[in-house]
Amino acid sequence: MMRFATKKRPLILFIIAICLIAAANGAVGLAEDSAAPLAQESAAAAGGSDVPTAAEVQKNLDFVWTMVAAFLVFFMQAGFAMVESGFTRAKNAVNIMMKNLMDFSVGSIAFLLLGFGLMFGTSPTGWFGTDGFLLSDFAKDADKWLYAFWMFQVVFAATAATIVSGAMAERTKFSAYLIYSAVITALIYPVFGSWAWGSLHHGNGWLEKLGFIDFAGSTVVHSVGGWAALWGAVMLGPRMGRYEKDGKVMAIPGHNIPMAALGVFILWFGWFGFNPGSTTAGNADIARIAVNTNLAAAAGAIASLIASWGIFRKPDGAMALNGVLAGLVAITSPCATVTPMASVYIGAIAGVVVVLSVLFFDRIRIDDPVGAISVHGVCGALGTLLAAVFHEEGFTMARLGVQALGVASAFAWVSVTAGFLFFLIKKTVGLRVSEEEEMDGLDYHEHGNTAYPNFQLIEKR
Amino acid sequence: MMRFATKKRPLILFIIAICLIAAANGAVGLAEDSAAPLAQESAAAAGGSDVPTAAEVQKNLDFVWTMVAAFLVFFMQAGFAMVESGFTRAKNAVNIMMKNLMDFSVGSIAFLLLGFGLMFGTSPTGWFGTDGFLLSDFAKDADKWLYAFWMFQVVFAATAATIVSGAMAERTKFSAYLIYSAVITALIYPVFGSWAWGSLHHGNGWLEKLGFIDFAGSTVVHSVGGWAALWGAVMLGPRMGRYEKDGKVMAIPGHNIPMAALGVFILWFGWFGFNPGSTTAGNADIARIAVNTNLAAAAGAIASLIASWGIFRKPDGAMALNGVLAGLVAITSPCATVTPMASVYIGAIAGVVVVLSVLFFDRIRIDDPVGAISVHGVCGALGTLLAAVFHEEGFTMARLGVQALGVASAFAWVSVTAGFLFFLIKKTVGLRVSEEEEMDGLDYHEHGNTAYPNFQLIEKR
Amino acid sequence: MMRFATKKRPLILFIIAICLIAAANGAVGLAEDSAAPLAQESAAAAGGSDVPTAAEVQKNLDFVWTMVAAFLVFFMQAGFAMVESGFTRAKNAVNIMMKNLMDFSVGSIAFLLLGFGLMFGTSPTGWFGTDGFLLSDFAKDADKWLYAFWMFQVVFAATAATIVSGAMAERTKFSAYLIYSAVITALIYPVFGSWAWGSLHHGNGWLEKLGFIDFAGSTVVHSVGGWAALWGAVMLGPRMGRYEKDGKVMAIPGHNIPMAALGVFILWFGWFGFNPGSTTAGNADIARIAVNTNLAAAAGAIASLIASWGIFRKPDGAMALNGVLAGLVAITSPCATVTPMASVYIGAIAGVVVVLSVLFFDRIRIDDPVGAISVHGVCGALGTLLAAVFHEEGFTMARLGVQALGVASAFAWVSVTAGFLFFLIKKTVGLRVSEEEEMDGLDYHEHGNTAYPNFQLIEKR
Amino acid sequence: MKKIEAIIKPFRLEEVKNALQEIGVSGMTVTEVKGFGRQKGHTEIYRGAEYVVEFVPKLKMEVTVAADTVPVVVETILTSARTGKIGDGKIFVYDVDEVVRIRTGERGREAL
Amino acid sequence: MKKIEAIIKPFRLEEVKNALQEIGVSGMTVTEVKGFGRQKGHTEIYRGAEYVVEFVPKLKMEVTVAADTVPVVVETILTSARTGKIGDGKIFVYDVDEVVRIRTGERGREAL
Amino acid sequence: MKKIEAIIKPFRLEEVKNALQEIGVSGMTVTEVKGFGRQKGHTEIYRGAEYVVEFVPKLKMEVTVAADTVPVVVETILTSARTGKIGDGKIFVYDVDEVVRIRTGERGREAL
Ligand SMILES: Nc1ncnc2c1ncn2[C@@H]1O[C@H](COP(=O)(O)OP(=O)(O)O)[C@@H](O)[C@H]1O
Ligand SMILES: Nc1ncnc2c1ncn2[C@@H]1O[C@H](COP(=O)(O)OP(=O)(O)O)[C@@H](O)[C@H]1O
Ligand SMILES: Nc1ncnc2c1ncn2[C@@H]1O[C@H](COP(=O)(O)OP(=O)(O)O)[C@@H](O)[C@H]1O
Repeated sequence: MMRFATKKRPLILFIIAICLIAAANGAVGLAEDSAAPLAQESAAAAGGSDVPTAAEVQKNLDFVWTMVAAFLVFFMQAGFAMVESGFTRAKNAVNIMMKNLMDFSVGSIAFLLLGFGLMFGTSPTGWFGTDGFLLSDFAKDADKWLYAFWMFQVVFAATAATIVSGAMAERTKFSAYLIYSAVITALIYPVFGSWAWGSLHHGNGWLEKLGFIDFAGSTVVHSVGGWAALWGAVMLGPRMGRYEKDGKVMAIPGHNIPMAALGVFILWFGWFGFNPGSTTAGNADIARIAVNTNLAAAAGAIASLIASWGIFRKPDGAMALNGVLAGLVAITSPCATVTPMASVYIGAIAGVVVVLSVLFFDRIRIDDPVGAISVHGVCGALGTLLAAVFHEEGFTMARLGVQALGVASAFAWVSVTAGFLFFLIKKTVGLRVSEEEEMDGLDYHEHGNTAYPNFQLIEKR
Repeated sequence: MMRFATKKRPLILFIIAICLIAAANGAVGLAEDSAAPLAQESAAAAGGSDVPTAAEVQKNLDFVWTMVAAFLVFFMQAGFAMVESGFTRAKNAVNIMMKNLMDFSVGSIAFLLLGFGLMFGTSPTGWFGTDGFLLSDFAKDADKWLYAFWMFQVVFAATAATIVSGAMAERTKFSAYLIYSAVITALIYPVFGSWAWGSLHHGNGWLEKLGFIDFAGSTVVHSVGGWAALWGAVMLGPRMGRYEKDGKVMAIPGHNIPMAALGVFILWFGWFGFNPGSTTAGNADIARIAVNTNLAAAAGAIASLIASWGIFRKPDGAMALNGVLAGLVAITSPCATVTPMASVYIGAIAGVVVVLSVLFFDRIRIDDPVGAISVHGVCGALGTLLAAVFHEEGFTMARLGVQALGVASAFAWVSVTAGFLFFLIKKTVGLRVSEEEEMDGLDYHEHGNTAYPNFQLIEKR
Repeated sequence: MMRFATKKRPLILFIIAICLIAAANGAVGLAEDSAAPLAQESAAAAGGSDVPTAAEVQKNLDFVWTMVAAFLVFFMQAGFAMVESGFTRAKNAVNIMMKNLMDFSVGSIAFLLLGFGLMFGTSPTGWFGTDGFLLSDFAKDADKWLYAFWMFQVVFAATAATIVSGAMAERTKFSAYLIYSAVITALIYPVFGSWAWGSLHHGNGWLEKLGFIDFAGSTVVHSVGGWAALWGAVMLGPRMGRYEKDGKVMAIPGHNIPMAALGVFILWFGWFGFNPGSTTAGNADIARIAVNTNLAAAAGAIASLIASWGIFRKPDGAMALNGVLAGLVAITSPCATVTPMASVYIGAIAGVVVVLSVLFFDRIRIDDPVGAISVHGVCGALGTLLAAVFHEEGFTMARLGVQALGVASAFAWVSVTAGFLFFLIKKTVGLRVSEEEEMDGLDYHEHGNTAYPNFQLIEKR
Repeated sequence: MKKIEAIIKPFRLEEVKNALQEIGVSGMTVTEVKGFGRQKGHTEIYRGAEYVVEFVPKLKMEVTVAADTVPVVVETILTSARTGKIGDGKIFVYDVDEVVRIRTGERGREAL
Repeated sequence: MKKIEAIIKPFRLEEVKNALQEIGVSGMTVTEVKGFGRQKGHTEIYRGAEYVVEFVPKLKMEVTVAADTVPVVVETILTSARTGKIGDGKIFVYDVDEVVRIRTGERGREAL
Repeated sequence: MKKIEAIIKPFRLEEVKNALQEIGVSGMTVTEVKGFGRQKGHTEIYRGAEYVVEFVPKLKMEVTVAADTVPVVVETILTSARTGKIGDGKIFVYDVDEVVRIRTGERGREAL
């Protein structure tokens, strides 16, 4: 305790600092919203004291629906944490929990400071937004919808970042992780997002103008995350002992499959906010989107189970879990513009593709502990293309072209920026932990913790 | 890897096949819904560009509420998976996760192909539906509500199937499981459902015409699942070492009680979608239904804790968990037609009954690892009867008679069909794994996986 | 089994008893709500058969939103259970699950019988409510909103009780726990609640009259729970081996950090019901409240990570988890009356304070296994004060004074009542288990169960 | 005094323990171990990659008995642990210099 | 050289370890084991069915020391591990032919 | 016959096992143990309080072999387990009176 004591004074100063900055900011606070009615009142209001119009009530319904959907998408963070940690080793479980907790926390602040503005601010060029940082648009428009929209967008932004952590698990420095997840949420994701979704608010991206369809983000969120994961995994290199000299691929089984399965259930649950919620309007369209989302996930699970059964002669549990996610990622783009039957096909195709993709990346020796590259990168691109193939208004070459352009531009943008980012980190703070740290596990060396102190673990590598 | 290579060609063909079928189906897709407005637009719409009427907004609210409730019910799948796996042994954990994942996936497709039509299609006879397969009603009615209703019903259908897996855990062949869970969702559950709920859509069942009350499915969902579980457990026989020759009952403790407890919390949470959601309308009635649901669950927990305390001299954790579920199952039928006080009594009675029922089935040597028969079968029937006993409009012998008839017909229908189904499977693919597989655990033999590779397990039986 | 047989007769009597009481109550049931329309009908109604007004639809929306929020808050119980059990030892995991399950169950009944009336009944004095027990207000007002309001309030009441269990974990008698959690939900929490929130229904508290701001309960729920936890921990004394004679503080690491992290994610998720839901109205205000809640949590995580990094030279996982909760608790009171920027500051301050507070209570040798006192007590008070400091209408000394008065009165009321309660229990049934029971673990001695029978545990203390 | 150490298949524990009790063995100590020998491990699949689990779960059972009772104890273990399949395990016998019961300090035969 | 093997109650580990350090024991190896003996296991209840947990958790502590120090080591363990209750455990002493330190290849006394 | 008991660093298991196979060792038994010795444990932090993990995870490997092969086996373990860092572990050699294969009842050399 004693050796701690000395270090507490700076903290007091830290708090005071926060207060001072805050004070300076106090004005902003005033300007921003000078009379938020206390909810009690507004509850009364809603109770009928003043008479709302149907349009107002619909607007309120849009708020409620969009918030509920945002909460469900937030909960996906728990799902990602469970899947990633379940698919990796016990000695890194604390580190993985911290990464999933911190990427969302750091991401929320980064999106507040920079991301949202870059993605949805007025975009003269069509290449990135230029205003609306720090939620400043409220002062301009005085429209409370801004908060609902921001809340829904921040949980999406954090998803892109968290995808990366899975592919880089068990060997990445915690500090490096914090840096790149901040950059992804502040720059890489929002800039691309502005191309495809900017017009949902004040922007107008060049890609959406061409008619690019990415309803809930197979490309904008998942491929972007997946391709960043790809370059991260490449730069890091595989985990020790994953690939032997003689070319043999050594499995490194995850430490808790039921935990991973719980994660997949949570993600499936959250996806009902991710896709139907992307209407950001409480209306009749949400139902078919939910049906499509569910059918694609189910078909994905079945298809990958069959595929793994065929290839490995056993219905591999972990592959079926990936199959669910593959179906969900693939339907994310087309979910509002295809029929339920088409959703079944899309999910089924993704379910098979993800199995082949996982095997492929293993063969080219890119080590992705959770399959993030295959699930989010590959199936995200796949779904974006299938959105054209299965479009309910029929297939057109033109539409496919635009979709392909979107897919390609996402890959290009992320490869350049993320590639450069990881390179920079590698040359500065360093990207990968030492061999000893990797062997002992990141929990001890990075956090000084142990995930399961009461359990006798099997000590091997 | 090499020996896999050869087996990948068929998969490519498989994908192409999917695409071809899909193409053939493309037309359907077109016909089905030729202009789903992109959500962005409709969001704008909701924003006020055109003025909605109050009735339209209410309809939208019904969509939102029904979808949210459906998502909560979906999440119950995670709860069932946690409870079942927590109450069984570590060596079968992967298998149980896979079963819970696949029964929902297979069930979703089976309900799309057959189940929904049989349950809610026009029913000339009153005994089963005859149209509306593959969501074809949309072409007819062009009413988007179909999707909302289908989504809500599919999560119910999957619940019935998943109940069965608990009672048959730790000794059932995975392939056999896939078959019977498909049949239950495609035939056994929907046909009975059409008797009691058909008129919610295009059908009109003979049972509901008599005034049978089963608001959210104590009988339709839970008893049906429970009785199927009963016959499954009977056909399978007990797990090795569960009952000794000398008549002694040997406990086989579940491997992770906190996991089971988490499952119960998730189920309780999901039940707030199951019961209040069954209004499929966002109105003032949902509140009392939620209150009733909560009070019955609480009373069930307390009653079973007291009961186990009295019988075993210790407040048995696992029993209290069953008590919560017993209360929830029992209130599912009467939740909309009894007072909160009555709900307390119903929950309390169910809480005691489930304890006695678990002991009873152990005595007659029917091995039910998670207590599914007692919780869903017995308490489902109990709740359906208590719906008459505690009806807020007062008790009438007539009403009790109808309820009893419903309970009996459920038991009869399921006993015949499920009994026959399991018999058939037993004679063909086989229902039970070999002694060796059961001893080593299903995870290794069925899936070639291990649930907890980093943990030192206690190897005994 | 045989020795059980004898003990089952009383249970049959028990059930009959329940039925008789119920019968006696049957009339009540009738009176209470003599014609709850079956939901099917009302669904039809909502479908448009009669035309609702916009005001009616808004009211329905308020029902839907308030119920959804209540369900999310309920789910927090699972979060508390995971955090508490993850932060404690494997040998007490069943006991902790049971406590978290039973405090909600017992609490629900206690709040029905007593709590709600004391908190929201007509309060002539302004010090406690005097009617509305057993949901009797419905007979008076015939307003179904009562049920929605009650449902939302009961999940809050249970939260206060469950907070206590964390600080008293691993050494409290199960029977003692049941008693005090009932008393807290029936008396201690509701009486204070009536001072600050009574006017939300029929009451009018002296504190709210003075303009006390506690939007969602930093003080009413969290501080009350936290201060009760403080006195509980003081009366119990530390766990064996926690503090050595020579003054050294011995860590007793929690047995499952990923489980604790999952719990924190669930709590964060549930808090979106806790804060935005406290509008109990589906309107535009919920969005900014959600944004504020999220930003405070994120800032709390970052700040406590930095703080622990600074003090311990390592980013301590468990501390970051506490930081999230600290931010959430602190923003609970001001969430509707501060700007998003202010929420960042509030969360950041709480994140640092919680770290210092945990160290402080360790230094004065008050053993709080999960940090409940620091998170809920200290940060609850902190947030209530910061609500004045960062109020969007600007800081006024008067407002700070009222807030301080509220904080102080909460501390005073709880110290007196909870102190007395624990003293009484200690002198009667006893508060703490024997040394032997503590050493072997409460699971075996209190429940005769084991949480992880298939895992080789590390047996030490 | 002699220590008899038997490596057995986990699921035989009950049988062996009961058999030993019947011949009056007062106590024993059991450890979870992993074995490597003629009985080969098995191959598992994880996300497309195979891996061999070479070590087989076994139990090590240690019983210290008076020298003269060794033959009967060994015989008992042989019959109760045997399944006839590869991997049934081994019995090792070691010499023990001294035994002390911690509770009483008794030594030798009395300590067992 | 001799190996002293003590079966003790898990919660005595700290005391015994410290006591041995004080008399200059340089190293030891500890294993989680299950014991069976006079101290009977206990009965648990699970969903209405009882089951007996016959094996009691114990720790096995192995210390190899020079022959001449055996008496003092045994004495130290006796006093530090004893609670006086049934189940305190046993101490077994075995002869050790040879000891080698892997790092250095040193043998005998030097290796300890 | 002799029993060779080696306490090694967990991550050396593969190497040692393979090395032993190459010189024809037919079987072995491995146990998860905790070691205490020159290699000190480490300090962890948990919610602001530090605690020392004094015991280091090790593996105990037991191989029973014919007496004449002891030197080569020991040599093999020494070279394959050595990292040169403190904590590499120890090798202990004990005398074995008798070995029996449970499956066949074979004794002595045949039983190995
Ligand atoms: N030389 C040995 N030294 C120590 N333990 C051994 C030895 N040989 C075999 N064992 C143990 O005995 C177990 C069974 O031996 P194995 O050769 O697999 O079958 P069997 O007992 O039928 O010969 C092994 O798993 C291992 O734990
Ligand atoms: N004959 C034996 N051989 C090996 N271990 C034994 C033997 N007898 C007892 N033990 C070990 O010693 C422990 C304590 O012995 P027990 O008879 O229960 O109490 P006590 O040590 O007081 O006699 C047992 O749990 C078991 O692990
Ligand atoms: N006297 C001993 N008796 C039994 N085991 C020992 C003894 N000394 C050391 N060990 C075991 O050997 C391991 C390594 O010994 P240590 O002194 O840490 O390093 P080194 O092997 O380099 O001397 C210890 O962790 C412990 O398990």
